[in-house]
Amino acid sequence: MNQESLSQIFINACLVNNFVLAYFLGICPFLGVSGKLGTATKMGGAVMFVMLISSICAYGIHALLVAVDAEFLQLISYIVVIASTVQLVEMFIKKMSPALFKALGIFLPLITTNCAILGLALFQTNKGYDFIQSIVYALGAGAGFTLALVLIAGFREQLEYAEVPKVIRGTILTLVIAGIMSLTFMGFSGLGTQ
Amino acid sequence: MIQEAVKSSSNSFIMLRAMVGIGVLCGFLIVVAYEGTLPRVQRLKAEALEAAIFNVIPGTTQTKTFNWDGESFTPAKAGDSPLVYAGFSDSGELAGVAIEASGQGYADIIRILYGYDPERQQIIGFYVLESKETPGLGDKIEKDQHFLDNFTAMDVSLTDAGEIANAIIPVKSGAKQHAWEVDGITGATISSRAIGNILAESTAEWIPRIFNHKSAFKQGNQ
Amino acid sequence: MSVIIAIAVLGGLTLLLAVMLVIANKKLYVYEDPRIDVVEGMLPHANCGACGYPGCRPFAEALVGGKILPGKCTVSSSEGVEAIAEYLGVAMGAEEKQVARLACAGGTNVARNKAKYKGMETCQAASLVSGGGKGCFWGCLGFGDCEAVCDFDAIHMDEHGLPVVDEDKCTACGDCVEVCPKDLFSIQPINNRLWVACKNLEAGDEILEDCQVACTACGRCAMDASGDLITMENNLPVIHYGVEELTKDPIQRCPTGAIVWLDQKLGAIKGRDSNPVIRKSEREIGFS
Amino acid sequence: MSSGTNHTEAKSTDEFIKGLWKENPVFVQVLGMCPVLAVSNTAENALAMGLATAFVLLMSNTLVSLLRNFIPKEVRIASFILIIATFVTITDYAIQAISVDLHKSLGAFISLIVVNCLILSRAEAFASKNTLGKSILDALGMGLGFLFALFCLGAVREILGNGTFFGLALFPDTFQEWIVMILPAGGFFTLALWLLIFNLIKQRKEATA
Amino acid sequence: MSVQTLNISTSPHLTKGLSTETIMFHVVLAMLPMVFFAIYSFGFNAALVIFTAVVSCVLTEHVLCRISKKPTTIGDWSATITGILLGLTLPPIFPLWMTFLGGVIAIAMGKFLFGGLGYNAFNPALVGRAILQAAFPVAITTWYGAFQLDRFSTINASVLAFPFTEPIVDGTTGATPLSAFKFDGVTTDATDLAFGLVSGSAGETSAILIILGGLYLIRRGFMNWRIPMAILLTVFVFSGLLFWIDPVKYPSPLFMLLSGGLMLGAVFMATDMVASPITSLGVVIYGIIIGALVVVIRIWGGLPEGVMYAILLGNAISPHIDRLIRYRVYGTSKLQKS
Amino acid sequence: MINGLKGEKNSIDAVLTLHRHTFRHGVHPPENKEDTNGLPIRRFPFSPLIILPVAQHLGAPSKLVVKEGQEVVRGQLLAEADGYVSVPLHAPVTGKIRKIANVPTISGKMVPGIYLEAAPSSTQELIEGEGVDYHTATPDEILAGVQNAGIVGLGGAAFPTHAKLKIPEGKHCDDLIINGIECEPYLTTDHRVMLEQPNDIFMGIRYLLKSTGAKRAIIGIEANKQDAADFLSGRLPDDIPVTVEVVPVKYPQGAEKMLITALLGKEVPSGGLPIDVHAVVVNVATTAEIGRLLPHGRGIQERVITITGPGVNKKGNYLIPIGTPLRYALDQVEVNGRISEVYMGGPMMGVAVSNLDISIVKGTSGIVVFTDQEVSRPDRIYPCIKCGACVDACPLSLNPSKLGILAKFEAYDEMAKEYHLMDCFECGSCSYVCPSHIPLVQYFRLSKSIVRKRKAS
Repeated sequence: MNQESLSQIFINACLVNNFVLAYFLGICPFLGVSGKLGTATKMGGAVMFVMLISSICAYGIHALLVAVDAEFLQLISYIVVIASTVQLVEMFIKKMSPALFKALGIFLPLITTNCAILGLALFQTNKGYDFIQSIVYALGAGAGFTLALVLIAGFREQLEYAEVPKVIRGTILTLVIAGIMSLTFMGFSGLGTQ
Repeated sequence: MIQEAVKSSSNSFIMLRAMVGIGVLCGFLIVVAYEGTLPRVQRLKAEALEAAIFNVIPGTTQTKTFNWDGESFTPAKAGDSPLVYAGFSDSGELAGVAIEASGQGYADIIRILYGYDPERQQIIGFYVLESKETPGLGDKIEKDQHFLDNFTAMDVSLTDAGEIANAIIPVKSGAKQHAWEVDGITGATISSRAIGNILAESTAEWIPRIFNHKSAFKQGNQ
Repeated sequence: MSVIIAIAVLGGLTLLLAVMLVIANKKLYVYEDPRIDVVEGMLPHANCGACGYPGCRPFAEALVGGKILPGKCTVSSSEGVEAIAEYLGVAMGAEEKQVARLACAGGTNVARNKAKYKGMETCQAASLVSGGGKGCFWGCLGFGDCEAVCDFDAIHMDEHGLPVVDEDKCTACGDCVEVCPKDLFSIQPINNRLWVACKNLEAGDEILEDCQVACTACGRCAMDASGDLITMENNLPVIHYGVEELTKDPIQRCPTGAIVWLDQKLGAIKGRDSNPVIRKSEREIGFS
Repeated sequence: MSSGTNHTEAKSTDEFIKGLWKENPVFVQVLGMCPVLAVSNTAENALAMGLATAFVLLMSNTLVSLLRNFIPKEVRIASFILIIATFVTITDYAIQAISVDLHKSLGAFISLIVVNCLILSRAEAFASKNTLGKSILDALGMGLGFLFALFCLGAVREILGNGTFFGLALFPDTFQEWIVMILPAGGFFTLALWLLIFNLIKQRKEATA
Repeated sequence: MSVQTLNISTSPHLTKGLSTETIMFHVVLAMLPMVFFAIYSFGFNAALVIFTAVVSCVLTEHVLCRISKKPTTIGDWSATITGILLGLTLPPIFPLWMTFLGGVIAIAMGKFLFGGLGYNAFNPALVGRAILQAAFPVAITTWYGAFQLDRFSTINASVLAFPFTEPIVDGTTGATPLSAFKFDGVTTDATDLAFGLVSGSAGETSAILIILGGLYLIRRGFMNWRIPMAILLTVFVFSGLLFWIDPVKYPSPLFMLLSGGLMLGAVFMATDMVASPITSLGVVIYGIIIGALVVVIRIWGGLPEGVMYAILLGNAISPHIDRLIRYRVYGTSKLQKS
Repeated sequence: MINGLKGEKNSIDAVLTLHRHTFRHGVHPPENKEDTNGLPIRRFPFSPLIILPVAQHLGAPSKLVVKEGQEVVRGQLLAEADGYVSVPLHAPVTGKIRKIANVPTISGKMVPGIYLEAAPSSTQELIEGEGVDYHTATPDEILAGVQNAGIVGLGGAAFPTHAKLKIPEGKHCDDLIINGIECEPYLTTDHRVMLEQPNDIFMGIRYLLKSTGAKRAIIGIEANKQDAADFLSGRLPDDIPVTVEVVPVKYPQGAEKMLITALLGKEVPSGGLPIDVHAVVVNVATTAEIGRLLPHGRGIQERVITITGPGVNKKGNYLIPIGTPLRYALDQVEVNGRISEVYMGGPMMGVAVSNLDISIVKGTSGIVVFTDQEVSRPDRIYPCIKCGACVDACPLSLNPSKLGILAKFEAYDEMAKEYHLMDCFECGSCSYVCPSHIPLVQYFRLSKSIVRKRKAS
């Protein structure tokens, strides 16, 4: 059992231990999709949604595995369930909104291999969160991911039109900005200890 | 159209076959790996825990795990929680009780283990099980000898009413005057305070309980 | 025991998911012609837009849809076009190689600037400021917008500030045509080697003060050309390609060298009667 | 005939070499960033993580290549993930059995090897289309390339951030550690630095070529 | 007849005659009193730190321009400003080698990587300081008491620490008013704060000189007064509200305003034109966000001071503010899009 | 109903923004008008050779009705209007047509035109035509009269005035605004016209009121021409509803949209015309010309321009025949030293001249001459530091800073779509205030031309 209050869980997941900037989870989509603000927001939304789903899935599966005493299957069951759920969602979007599918392009399947999703599932189990706590944790982590993505996308969109040295353009610049943002988010550490 | 339909139905079968086949194969492989490593993993884990307990209760050579069922301490069975660990000396004397506690640190939750000697009514040892505090700063709570010295003889004696006489309080570096104060670390004020707060909270809950039932541990060893 | 549990759990899970995926695969499947991917893979990925489509993928879609012939891709090698045509089973629709041609010869050594332009150093910007200050309103401004816009490294500015097109590299994408504010570029079949390198609509020898190689509309080329090959329109000769076979005759008596023969190796060849241009340095800016 | 075998041999070494340098998964393809950044704070962690990843990559590439004709296209991703997850679980237990401390310091990132894009992308892009031998070579090359990259990061971060290399002190006691290097931000900066070095080398090569 | 040459160029043919260089130079001027006061109160130590910061910034800028084969841009004073600001935000006995490193980082990473002046997404000086803070957390929180007697006769050993070695502090160190409050609940007298009779970063101590410098720039029209105004008002109102709720637990708003780097940050750092929004409403929102973050971090966060982080976060948000807050274009209704 | 609501909203807007009698933003360039604003209008000598481009207006070029070698009398029709958006051209001098050929223009382009040799001994008497009596004429007859007189906007735009006065079907005009702002530095043309031709102005207003059906006329004058405002206020005729309003000095208040906002508190919708807010704006010199020419049925053959600037010795306001070559005009006013820049129009929006062989046309409101010493164009361009000076200067509240950066990186479509590029009328306020000396106006002019080109193709 974990005693953390819901607000503390949310602030922790969103700001203090931001999944991208402090835990390095979900870096691939973070580097790939943060170029345009519109895509970043959509991606953020998609990740948050998938996080919520996988958090719920993980909670259920964990309960199941504990019941049959097969906790050693935790990782493989999590990833399989999450991956298939995401694939379902992907097919659904492709069918329902080809425009959205095109915008997110190849990154929808990449959500499957987004460490943030699996990381969330593993962490919530490790921390022993109950159902409500898990959901708040997923929302916080998703919000934090979106926040980081959107903030960086703002910069990258602005820096499209800047005299950035050619070798630095793209990934390197994004990494540097992410580093500075990561330092900046350190300002939030300790929130809630006082 | 018809051709396509036929093709996809056979496809479905292949898909099912492949997925289930791989699933079964994987399950088998995992179980083999799990069963194969389990004894050693458990032994290593137990050793690590034991080492931690030895660390916080000086003079311990063997340990026993107890479970608080709400009224009394009983030897723990698998799956029980919360747990405390009793340490016994060579001669079978109760050397102390190790208690786990956790709380919000600077970066994330800090999990600690501390040793309590019911006879002397003191905290006699302290060990950080898990922390993500800033390296070089916050992680001094694990390494800083001056800080660790706080916990070699920290007063947690009880009043007659069964409450802790002087709650543990963190003070700033160098200002420690009483045995129940936690002297902070320069530059890592937050982390060291967090430890003080975690201890204060945990001791208030556990120390009276353990003190009042200390006989249970002694009996438990028999 | 745990072996059985594990196999049961995983087998069950995978079975469940496989069933879900099978159903989803049927219900939610979106068809896309696989040939589009294949054709796109065969295209050069220059995304230059010369074919009239915004990029290679839309062009591939159009190809598969039968809306256009593969020969419209000017960047592909002929083998590439053939391969696509073969794959799709259509005619090639191949065309004669085309290149961009510049209708001006007024480099800094022969053409004069009347005023000194100050500001953004692009032709497009300069042309908006009193035409750019060049003595000949129609002439090349020489800031090299065409050089900058060319994706194929086919245009380079020479020492007199005139763009030179590399016929081998040019894909006739038309970017230079679009970017030139003086409309000096046009896309021409490579064998149209008889060429009027001037757009000055004025007549008479006065214009030579502004540019020594301008067309003075004397009309000799039209006289010397066989048949109706060349006619004079708006004080400029117009060559009607395809009417007659092209020869070097019309260029011979041109006094300024405004009409030239473009040799693949030697570049522009002037007629024997044209005044030679000796000057190498830039002409002084200004007017009397 | 003999020239033919020579030819294939040359190709096989290519599969191996490309992962190390030309198509280095981290520096060129920018794949699998999460563990690269997260567990590269010491050289030791980096090495362990790199080995674990390389092992999973090798095993999963092998199995995927073996099963490539058995798996239909529609469920290939799901199947690959299953296979990868299996080997990750195995690796996880193996590391636990080797050292609890190491397992603790690598944390959840062992489990997260499952979602390392590198492994999935090799399974999908290479192993599912190539023979066993080639897949193994590819996995070895890519795995070592990944290991190399992780090690590059880990070494820089540990030396600057802690003043040590594989836990051995390199400098006198008075050395001032650059703590930022072992913080998350340092991971970003170090990776950026290595990428910059790689790009500059590439640029120079292109310029001379 | 002589040849006559006319120049042609695009309209307008008049300019106001103000240049970026002038603006930057006046910012330097406005900061000079703070520099002198820093030297006066902290002695040679502060002089060395500020001087090193400036030299390293200017040198880095020059070298980077050379490397990228562009004309040097040190003449526009922007590197000097970054250097002075960096120096002013460091403790007066900060080791020189770290200061130098900070200057290099500020210019190379905070400015050059982003494309140089005009494109820096963050305030370069703060980028430098943030990295220094993360790299050397102990050194950057080792404060030196103001007005020590030997400040003009000796140089603290910490300042002269050999490159890459740990600084050794001798003499008295002091706690900043903010950390004194946060960790020990001790408040400092407002007059002391206003006149700078306390310890802290070299340039942040004297609120009055900072305000005077700001007023000078505002008077000349080289600074957007709305930014410091919005930040300071927000801090005042927000912390005033908290103080009103519980005066024991929360510090007084005056203390919040005058202590720490708030004044320096609000007046000279948050006002970095490049990294702040462009419209009047935008900068007000920007200021309010920064002000609120300062209070949140100072009161509920783990750190005693949060101005640096608040401004960096403000910088991060400003592209979004510019996207959302725009002037209504003449002849369009507010709702109309594009 | 909807219109009423909209009007109300606009006036609420005006109250809220507290900008009554002026517009948002704008700049204050040095005025430099004192050299010529006290000098009365003087007649300029006739140039021996008059060079007349046939098209001196926006719209369809006029059609020539004379031949080479033909003798013409001052005021005689040379070219007739070809279509509705077109005006005729009249002979500015009595003389002989030497040749009909291309003539150079300010844009650098060569256009069809007439070389007219002035007869040296001629009395240069004007021929009289059939006048338009404003008492009896219908609005359409007045418009025809305006067109026949060849009148275009003399403020610089050279748009045929009758086409502007024509109220489109379904719209109506409430306010007639006479634009006496003249916000361009150096120019004093309108100022002098207001001081010296009050009767022509009021007569012009009579014609305009009748043709547009406006309920009132407002003469808008900037505070730096208080004498003209007082002068006109003292002579307001009783028979027409006309008032004089003085507005604070600010550039570019002379722009139609800005003036409407300043006087009426309304905003012309983006992409719309003044008539969309029930107003018509006519330049004061154009008004005077209508009042001068229409009663006599004459065509426009001369106009008032200010020739000034540091390079000119005999600065002044001159009544100059249209078609006078620039070279002749500059010789007459004795330009000193080496001139380096000559602008047609004022220094804020005027066009730099590349060739002295061009001539003064109907749309030329002034000539400003700079010498080497005066032109201190900053040679160094700094990157945009987002100081926001341009944002606070742009009268349209555009974001020139962002537009400039986008233009630099050739993101033209984004400029047009997201940042209202096409609304920009190139007043130059942004470039004027930019401390980084970024050629913003040039960027925008180029971007606009490219966007237009892309739209067309």
